[in-house]
Amino acid sequence: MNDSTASTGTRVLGSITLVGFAALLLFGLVLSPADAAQGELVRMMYVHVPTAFVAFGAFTVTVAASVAYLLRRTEWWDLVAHGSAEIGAVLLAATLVSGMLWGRPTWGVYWTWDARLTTTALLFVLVLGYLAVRRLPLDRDKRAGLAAVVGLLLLPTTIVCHYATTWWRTLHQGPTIARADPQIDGLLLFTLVLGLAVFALLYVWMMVHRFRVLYLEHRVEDLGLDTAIAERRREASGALATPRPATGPVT
Amino acid sequence: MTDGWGYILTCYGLVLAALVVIVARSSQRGRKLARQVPEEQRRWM
Amino acid sequence: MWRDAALVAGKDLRLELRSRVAINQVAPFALLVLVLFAFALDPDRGILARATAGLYWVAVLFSAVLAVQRAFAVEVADGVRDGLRLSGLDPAGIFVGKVAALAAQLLVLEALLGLGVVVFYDADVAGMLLLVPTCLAATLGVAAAGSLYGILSAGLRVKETILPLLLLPVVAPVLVAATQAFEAGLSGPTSDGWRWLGLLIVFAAAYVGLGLTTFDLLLEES
Amino acid sequence: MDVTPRTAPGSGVGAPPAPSRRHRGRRGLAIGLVLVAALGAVGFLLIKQIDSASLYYYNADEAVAKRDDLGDQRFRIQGTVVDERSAVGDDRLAFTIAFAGTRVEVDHDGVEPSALFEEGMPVVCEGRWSPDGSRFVSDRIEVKHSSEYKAENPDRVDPAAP
Repeated sequence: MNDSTASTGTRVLGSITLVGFAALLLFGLVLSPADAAQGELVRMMYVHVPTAFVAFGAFTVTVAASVAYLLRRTEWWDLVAHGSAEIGAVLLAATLVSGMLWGRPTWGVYWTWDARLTTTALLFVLVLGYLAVRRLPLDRDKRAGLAAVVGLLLLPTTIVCHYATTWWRTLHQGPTIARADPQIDGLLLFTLVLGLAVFALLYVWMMVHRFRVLYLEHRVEDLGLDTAIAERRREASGALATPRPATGPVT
Repeated sequence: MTDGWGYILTCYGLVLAALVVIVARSSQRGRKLARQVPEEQRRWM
Repeated sequence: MWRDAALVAGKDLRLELRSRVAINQVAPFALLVLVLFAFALDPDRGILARATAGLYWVAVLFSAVLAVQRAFAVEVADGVRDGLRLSGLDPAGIFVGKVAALAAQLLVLEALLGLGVVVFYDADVAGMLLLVPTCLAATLGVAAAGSLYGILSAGLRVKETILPLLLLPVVAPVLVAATQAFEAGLSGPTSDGWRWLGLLIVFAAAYVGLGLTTFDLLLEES
Repeated sequence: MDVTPRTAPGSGVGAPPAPSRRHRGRRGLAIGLVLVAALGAVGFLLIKQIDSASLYYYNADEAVAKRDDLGDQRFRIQGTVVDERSAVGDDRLAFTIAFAGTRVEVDHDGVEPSALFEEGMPVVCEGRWSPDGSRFVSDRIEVKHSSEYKAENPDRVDPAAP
């Protein structure tokens, strides 16, 4: 009956996420006040910061799943690593776009090569490389193993990227809420936390769906292989049945 | 005060549009694949 | 392990001495890159002088990708890799051997490119004390990372495109650190240069360590 | 190729690797992980140490202290705008930045980078010392934003409302 990757659980989760996005738009674009220094531009932070956080989280999941895959060699971990990296790449792209659109009116430039921006670009390229490995025309187990090894590299880069503003002098400002005394006013903080929650929900929801899509891809591959094998066997038995009936014991 | 609404709406618009496109494409692909796989292998139903 | 390493390195270097692919193809390519940069940036002499360190290392990295591809194409032909795997050689030894051979070729290449930079870009190599260890550490790092990704991508049908995509982002820190160290060595105060050299050494140590411990896995995986 | 029919369509997700190989891989991986962790720690310490070398910018006081070393090199300088004078001529700005009590006069070849450029904002200017070392000649300004966010003062917004 149900010809999609949805289930009751994901429908509920998806509905909550949708409502969350409506709330985020309401708070982010209307209810939350403008910032004293940067004015309305602060509204882009409610997209930029949550996507960055969740993307970092997604890559951490990919690394953990890669390690688990190398230890256990199960399809489940392979699919988790793959799906998480895909969603992380999308979110990191959103981080880059929103950051550039914020940077132009605030800093005066779309892009600059400070430590945070450089490591983010590097991380993005690494993920693209990882996803390229995922598309290699290879035996599935082999590809999974390769991808798991390549995926491990996301960890140091993610960590360096996350701490870049603390370790080095950057144009990018330092952490705002991940510190002991958040320097941010009430409603702005609330909207930011709301954004984090909404994007985290989106991640979980997309993750479940991506996992199922990837799982189905594998099953369809298997089915294709099964049919191909069955056809070859039919061909073989059809063509060879008369001249050489006993194929087994002879060779 | 700065009026950056052009930037803000572009930012929100781009990000949301990208998310919608990706979710739509993914679910479409899911539907297409799901029809090819026997039901007993889709355990989440 | 060391005997295995010497065996593999000796084999690779002998192959190179006889086929001369690196000398006849990779080195001219590297020089060509240098010359092309000079064509592109010539109108403003100042830019060329300021960017010398960066252009030098970009040329080195591009050539390194070619060298890595060559080093592992050798192993794939005629199923040599399977022979290597079954030969009973210590995987860590194979790794060290490949890295050593690759590093030796790259060092020759870098010396050549250094000459090219002095001739074409009018660079002033004053701080040899910093430049030489920088070259050594950076080369070791690039060779180790290159060997790891070389074995990963060797034998894939799309290795020509996947190797640069995977390898270049990974060695980007080498490009940054080596360029900074070179700039310090060529002109400015050298106190900063030594710190960048430290980063290069850490990078090289990390990739050599990673290769020593995981090369058996990679050899079987690919 | 293995052409033996599979018993169940779903069970053929790659045969499990031979136990001996699996065991070896796991041991190698464990060693690898430990090594990566140790190297990560060393790397972390080094990065902490190296931070002053990888400068995106010099603060105004450091740039003044290193004026002789820097010569006519290009670098970035950071400070808070303390004295914003109006544009001098077309496309030129002159202003003063300060950091830790040291003031530097800046000549900028260009217009204001963004509307946030005003007194009290920290900025990063890219350029070099003028030949006599008295001024900083810049051709690119980036407004550095702090990590503090405050709601706009309602009193300032209210007058627009009825």
